[in-house]
Amino acid sequence: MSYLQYIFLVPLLPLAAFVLLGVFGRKYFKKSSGIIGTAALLGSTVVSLYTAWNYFFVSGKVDGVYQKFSAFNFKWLEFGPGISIDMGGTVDTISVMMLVVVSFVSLMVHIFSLGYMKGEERFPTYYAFLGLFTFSMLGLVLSSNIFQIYVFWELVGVSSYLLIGYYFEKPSAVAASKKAFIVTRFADLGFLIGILVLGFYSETLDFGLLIQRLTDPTSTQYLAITAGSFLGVSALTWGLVLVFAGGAGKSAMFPLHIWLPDAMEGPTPVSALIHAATMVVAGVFLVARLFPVFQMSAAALEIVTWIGVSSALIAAIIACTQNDIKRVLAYSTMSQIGYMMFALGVAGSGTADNPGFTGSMFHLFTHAFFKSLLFLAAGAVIHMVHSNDMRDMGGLRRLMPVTHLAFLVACLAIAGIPPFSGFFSKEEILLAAYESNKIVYAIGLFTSALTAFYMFRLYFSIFWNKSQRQANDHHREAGFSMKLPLVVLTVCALVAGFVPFSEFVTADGIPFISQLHIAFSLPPVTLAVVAILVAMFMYRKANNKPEKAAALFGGLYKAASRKFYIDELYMFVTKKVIFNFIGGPAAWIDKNIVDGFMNLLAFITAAFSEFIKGIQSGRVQSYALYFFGGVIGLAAVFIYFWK
Amino acid sequence: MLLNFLILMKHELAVLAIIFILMFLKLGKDRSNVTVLNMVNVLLVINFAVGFFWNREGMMFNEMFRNNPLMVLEKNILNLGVLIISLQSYAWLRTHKHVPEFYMLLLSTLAGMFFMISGGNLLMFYLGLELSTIPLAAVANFDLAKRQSSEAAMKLIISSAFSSGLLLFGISLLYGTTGTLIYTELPGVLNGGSLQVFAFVLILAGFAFKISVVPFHLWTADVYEGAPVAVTSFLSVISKGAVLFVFISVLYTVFKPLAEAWYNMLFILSVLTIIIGNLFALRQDNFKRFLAFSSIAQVGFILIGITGSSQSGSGSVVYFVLIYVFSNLAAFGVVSLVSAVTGREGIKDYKGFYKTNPVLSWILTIALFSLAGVPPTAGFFGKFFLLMAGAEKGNWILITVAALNMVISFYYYLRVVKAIFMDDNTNPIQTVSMPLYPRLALYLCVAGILVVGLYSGIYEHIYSLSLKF
Amino acid sequence: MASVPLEHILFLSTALFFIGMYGLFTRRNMITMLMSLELILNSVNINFVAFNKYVWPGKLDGIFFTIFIITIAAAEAAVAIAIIINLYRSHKSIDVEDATDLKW
Amino acid sequence: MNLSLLILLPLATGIGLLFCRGVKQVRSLSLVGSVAQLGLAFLLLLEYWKDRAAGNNAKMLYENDFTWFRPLNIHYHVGVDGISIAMILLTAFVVVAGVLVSWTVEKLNKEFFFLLIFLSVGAYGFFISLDLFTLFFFLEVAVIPKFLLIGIWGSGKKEYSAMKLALMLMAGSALVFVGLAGLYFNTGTFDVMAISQMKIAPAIQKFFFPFAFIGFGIFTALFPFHTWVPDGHSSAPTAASMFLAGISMKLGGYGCLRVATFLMPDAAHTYSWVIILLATIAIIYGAFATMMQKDLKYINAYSSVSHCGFVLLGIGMLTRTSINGAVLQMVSHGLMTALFFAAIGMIYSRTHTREVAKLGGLLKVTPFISTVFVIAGLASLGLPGLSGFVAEMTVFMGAWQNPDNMYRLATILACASIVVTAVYILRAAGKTVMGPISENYIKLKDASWNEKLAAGLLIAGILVIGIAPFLVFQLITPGTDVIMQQLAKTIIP
Amino acid sequence: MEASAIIFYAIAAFTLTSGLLAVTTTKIFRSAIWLLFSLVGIAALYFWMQVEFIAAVQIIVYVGGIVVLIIFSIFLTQQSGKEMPKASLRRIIFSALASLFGLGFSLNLISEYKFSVPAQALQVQIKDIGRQMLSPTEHGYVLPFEVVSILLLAAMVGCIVIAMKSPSDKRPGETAEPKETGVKTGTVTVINKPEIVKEV
Repeated sequence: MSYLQYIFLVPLLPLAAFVLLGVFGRKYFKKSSGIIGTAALLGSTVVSLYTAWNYFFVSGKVDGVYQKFSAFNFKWLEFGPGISIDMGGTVDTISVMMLVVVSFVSLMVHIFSLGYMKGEERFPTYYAFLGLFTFSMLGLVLSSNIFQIYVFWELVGVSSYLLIGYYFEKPSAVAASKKAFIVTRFADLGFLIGILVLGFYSETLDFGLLIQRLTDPTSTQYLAITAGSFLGVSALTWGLVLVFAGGAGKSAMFPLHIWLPDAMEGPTPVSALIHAATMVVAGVFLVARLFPVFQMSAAALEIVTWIGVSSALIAAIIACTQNDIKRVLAYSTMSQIGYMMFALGVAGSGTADNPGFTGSMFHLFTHAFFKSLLFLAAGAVIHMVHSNDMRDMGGLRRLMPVTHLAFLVACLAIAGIPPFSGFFSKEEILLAAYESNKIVYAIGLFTSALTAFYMFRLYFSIFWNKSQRQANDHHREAGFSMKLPLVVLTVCALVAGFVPFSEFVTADGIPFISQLHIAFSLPPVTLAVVAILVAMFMYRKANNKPEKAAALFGGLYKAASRKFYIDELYMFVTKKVIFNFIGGPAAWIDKNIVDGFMNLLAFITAAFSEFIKGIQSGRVQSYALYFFGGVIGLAAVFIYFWK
Repeated sequence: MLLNFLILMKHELAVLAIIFILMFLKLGKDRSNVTVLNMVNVLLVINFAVGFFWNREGMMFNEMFRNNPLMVLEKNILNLGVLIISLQSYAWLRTHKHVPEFYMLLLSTLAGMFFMISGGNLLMFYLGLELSTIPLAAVANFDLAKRQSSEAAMKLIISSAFSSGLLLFGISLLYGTTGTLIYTELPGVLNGGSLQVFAFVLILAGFAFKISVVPFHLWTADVYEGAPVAVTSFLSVISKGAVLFVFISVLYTVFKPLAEAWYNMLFILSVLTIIIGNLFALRQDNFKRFLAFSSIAQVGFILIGITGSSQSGSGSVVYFVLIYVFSNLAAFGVVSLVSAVTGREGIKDYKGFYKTNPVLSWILTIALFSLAGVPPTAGFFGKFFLLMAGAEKGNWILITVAALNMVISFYYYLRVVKAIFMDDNTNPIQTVSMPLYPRLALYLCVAGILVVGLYSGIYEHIYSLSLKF
Repeated sequence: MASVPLEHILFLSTALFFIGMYGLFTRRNMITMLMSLELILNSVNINFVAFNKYVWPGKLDGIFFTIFIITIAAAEAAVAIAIIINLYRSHKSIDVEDATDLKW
Repeated sequence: MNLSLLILLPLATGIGLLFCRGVKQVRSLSLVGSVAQLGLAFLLLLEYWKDRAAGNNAKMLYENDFTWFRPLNIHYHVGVDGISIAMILLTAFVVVAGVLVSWTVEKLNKEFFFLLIFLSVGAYGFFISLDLFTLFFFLEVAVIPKFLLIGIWGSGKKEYSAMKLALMLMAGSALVFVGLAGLYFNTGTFDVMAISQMKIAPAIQKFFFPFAFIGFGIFTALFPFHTWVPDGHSSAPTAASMFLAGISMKLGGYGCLRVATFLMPDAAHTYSWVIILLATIAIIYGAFATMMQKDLKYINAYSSVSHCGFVLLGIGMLTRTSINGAVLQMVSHGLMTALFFAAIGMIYSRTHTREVAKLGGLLKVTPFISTVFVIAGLASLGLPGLSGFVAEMTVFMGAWQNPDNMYRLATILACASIVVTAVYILRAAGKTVMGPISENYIKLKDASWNEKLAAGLLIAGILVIGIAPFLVFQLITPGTDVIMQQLAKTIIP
Repeated sequence: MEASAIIFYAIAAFTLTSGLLAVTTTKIFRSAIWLLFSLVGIAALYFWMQVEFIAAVQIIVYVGGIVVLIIFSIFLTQQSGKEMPKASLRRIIFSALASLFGLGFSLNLISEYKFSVPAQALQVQIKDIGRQMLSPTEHGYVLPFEVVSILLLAAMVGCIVIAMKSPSDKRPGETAEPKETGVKTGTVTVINKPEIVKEV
């Protein structure tokens, strides 16, 4: 496998960039750091594309089935016989697909940032962090070991923390970064325990072995893990659910999603890379990675499904009410990931040839392109208007045609209008849902309509709505370095849908041909179109219809615009409950009771010595008295009692 | 006969010789203090040196006088202590009116101790005890102008007379019940009858008084505080050590039949002593008084050692006394120097001492650490061996109590260290210049503190000697 | 002698002993305390003589012990009185209650 | 190689210091001395690897044994296995870093450096000694310098803290003494290896184990006896806090392992649930207590309580992996907490405050120091690639291997603490180095060469462990296996 | 026999009562006199026990030496007539209790103990007392004798140094007596001073 030996370069080049720029950047590469980072990324993109080509078209398929190869693998930390953390590179369909997506989008973002971040004081640091993130993300997708994935999982989290907090002087940015890290950390706790459970029962941490053992109903490990149960739920389900909790945290699924909107405090390209295309789909990737095991536990899949679908719906509803364009995009991201999740969920519980898995991966693929495109475009807009609020925008279509076009394409893609990429992937997902669970299907359908609505609400209020603005020196569309990625991604968003995805990525590696049924895809598309028209009707020109609509929905609108008060709930729990009812008491007890006890001992000793000082009265006669008392006492004791 | 006599009683005769030299010195034309002091110190050095040569075992005056290597060692230790004290009290005696008398009295007490150590007979023991007490009472009064000095002397003489009264009562009862006073005969005739136990308790009280065991300790602090520093250090180290030596041998040989009884008595007394000593030492401000109580606590530890089996017990006790000579005298040396020059004896006065007197501070600190039993000073080894000896009986309550009390004792020793190094003071003690003799003495002490512990030969030597009494 | 059992002599001495002790405890005048001490020592002497005479007539240990005790008592008394006089110089009193500067 | 060099070299350095004239000589000599220690430690490491590679499977290497006090059968017996070498390396690192950090100490600097070096004598001696007496000896040697260091050069209520620390540690060693005496009188020797060969009746073990374990536990902040940690650390001068948290808390952990657990395996099995209970309490409660602290040093001190809880947890779980983890955690915590204290010290020496609320935005003016601070923070919240992660994960894995459900629960609670850790570390970092900067810090200077060197050294250590943990593992595992054999041959299954 | 018993009890009663009075009377001089009587009574007891030598020593040393010494010191330190300060009632009660308890305790023990009284009592000649006193051989007491003489020497020196009025303080009326006491001690010691010189 000649091409496999180069794969290690893919993560290592960004790492090298990180080390170089992190250590020497601010001294030597003040200006050139951007180029360095981009070059490194270019390298790893080329390698990953080369890998993908080789894998998918040359040598990946052995008698009709895509194999799983191990590019490299060494023991990093051996706990005991069989139980060890390995650092390995798995090459299979999803990992190669992710390699391409991650490196490509990251490259785009690198290029975009050249213009976007120009003149920043901590320019080298920025690129160093980007490099770190890309390295960790690539390592994550290559992981061959459940603990390895956890390692990179944490690294991804911390690099996202660093990048969100990039504008460290903005308290809001600091708070957001903290929130993002802590919330995901909390989820990772579940992941860790899940790893402990699965690892303990399957007696390995290696994905291949683990999947093999836990999917073979005859293996001792499988029997053990299904036999072992806690609170009446089998250990297998526990393990999977806990692992999924980690995934849900990273992918901002419903109860753990609160960090994602705030994460928009980071630089926009970062949001494009991390919080749209790559990191947030890590949860989906994790579930996909363990998909065979998930299939062994219906309960776990149920949970995945419902978490996914509810996140999709809630996010979509909230997105309709937000005014900060990046927040709107963030919620749409959340909702799209919800799609991917429930696609996986229904895929497992559905019939054997259910396209859910493929659909999910496909959607992940396309979504990466159009969502990062959306963000970059939004970034371009923000770069120009110096505001995130759509009410400050409007009528920009003449002013920035390229951006306008790109944004439009992306909106159409996400709205699922043929022939744009989003359409195809969404079709597969809805199909999968339809086949297995009608309710989910209905919700998915509704959500897609909502999606179309809020995306075009966004589009119109940015580029139409207000009267035309005139170009002047201050308002100019961004330079080449920012246009190029837009164009490239636009093209991707256009054509990505035509990739015959099901022939490459499937749950079991066996390709199949998925064909479109016009009849089936009619309702979603019509709904989408209707939604777009409604949006156009409401937002094409400045008017008071939105207010009316808002008034129409009343409480629902208010609740949605306040994100259903989930943040407030979290705030209450952390600030009030944990700090006041756990942390406070702990500190108080430590200061007053535990430490107080030590001081009390000292005090008692001192007090007692003060109390008995009267013995030493200075009167020689009482000394003699004590003396004699001692003698008689001793004699009496030892003559009469202590015989 | 005569030669044998001379060699056997070498230590005693040497001391007596010095006494008489001093007496004739006094009767002759009066010389300046400095010459007298030089002379005396030289004599003491000779005396100390002589102690190491031509030693022989033997008995004389039908067992009223015995001598053996252990006793020689003990006497040498005492000689060393006296030498150090005399060197240290140079600064104080330079201006004193009665230097020869001071030494005559001090040395006669030393002779008394030697007789007491060598005595094989309760009569000799009693005489030695008195000889080592009465002159001390007189010397305690040698700060003739200070009222505290005479108060201390009064307390010492009265309470010691009282204690010797009890001791005598005990001896008389013992005599009445056994009919003999000779150590070697007593064990055969002791039967542990209640009257004998009573007698024993009275005798024990006599010992306990001298080594200031609670509750027979009450005179200690007052006398130590009031008496001149030289006398205080003599009391706390020399006389205590001497009585301890006798105490061990008497307990291990003479009162062997009562072993079970005295073991438990010592158990109670040691716990009491450690605790009370510590509790009182906690809140002292006068340095001498503080050292008095700390030495009481030390005695408690020594008692624990004594409760151990004969060899390791006596070995560890003798060893500890040797260490104690060095550490305590180092502390007292600094105190006496400072009080002789500045007249300040409060621990408060020592605040910021390090800024003005770094060398003295370090010496004092090392001494205190050695008293507290911190490695690598010898005190650590001493305490460790004492406790190990005590632990041989497997009395873990005792050991635990002792070990935890070391923490309390730590507190007050560190309190002084804190005052020296950490507190700052508006008028610290001015820089004290060390005359030659005190400097020698102090360096000797520090060397001792560092060597005696780490060099194991010394302990092994003592241990090997301490089988026979 | 047969008419007087040894115990009675011992009772006498013991009584004297504790009388002396009582005096030592209660007398505030140092000289009288000294007297009490003398009583104590004398009672011990009686013990020794009596024991030696009636119980252990073999040797003269008790007798000699007595002699030495007497001598030492004299010396002790002398020194004590010297100290007391010196103390009187500084304190202008020989009441023990006045000589309690050193305490606690 | 002759292990006694590890004691003699610092000793010689210390004595040399006494004869130094002037600040320059003192500094340079102590730096040279400490660097020499580091070199020696590395030499030892290399030789160890060489000999192990050569197939030397002795339990202890480079043993050196001669009688010290014959009457009590006390020997001067030294020897090392992987665990002690790891500890020695840790000590050497921290010593060099400490010397570098306290480069600018002006007040009584000769005494200061002398005490630092002297402290290291105690630590080395403790880690290499295989005789309980020498072990105890060096344990106490290491106490007093701390008292002086804190009391003289400390800040805040230094006397109180110094006294408290000295007394509690002394109480600890007093308990240890009782334990050792018990072992001695039931085996007739102080020699660790000899005792490990003997069979001590379980009843006796049960009686003396608490003494030894609690005694050493006090050193490593066992739950109810941890209160010296916050005060001591916060009042100590920077180098002293580094030593305290970096080295002397490890003395306790090492003692718990080498003396209590290794020599009294039956009792270890009996009491493991108590240990685990206390450890878990320490972890959780320490973490929550940390969350409420306002002072940077207090934050780190309390987090040390929580982190040393992991050590005890690992020991208490009594599985091979967990004990490996405990050792690893000792080393890693030693390094990272030292780094943290160094960073705090640098910040304090510039801003003259440790109040989190008063600080802010330092990243702008002092990027290096702030980065060090963040790295230390990330290390202690267990970021992969830094030492903390590896250690904690090992402990968790090992703990989870203990199939008892209660132990599982304890493990989960311990895991939960990593979230709380994240909370307080990020709060501290966010408030200190991030956020808007206040006017009066606007012209602070960034780290000087010595500070950079010190931080670099520690970070290097942390990274090595974090990136190549297998190195440390193959170092310590033989030692752990010996302990496991000991634990295996107990009466209680 | 009867007679001797009666004599004994008479002596005992006399000694005890005078001793008791010695420690209870409020006038110091009287108590000194009572002490004297009590000591004489003890001497009489010795006579009754036919140890004349001890009796003699008792009279010489105590009556002739110590009591005189005490009386002198009384004269030195205060006017003999005046009442002495009383001890606090609490102190008196406690002391009385302690002494009585102790008395009862020891009397009980002594009476319990069966002393084996041999048939014939010791007949002591002064000359063998003297011989043994200075013989270094079996039953010889020369060593204690020397020790005691050293003690006396030391005591004398000590008394002189302490009690001698130092030139610095000039208080009238105390010049002579301190020396006096010193000499007195001297007289006690003079008895056996020559022997020391002879022996050494």
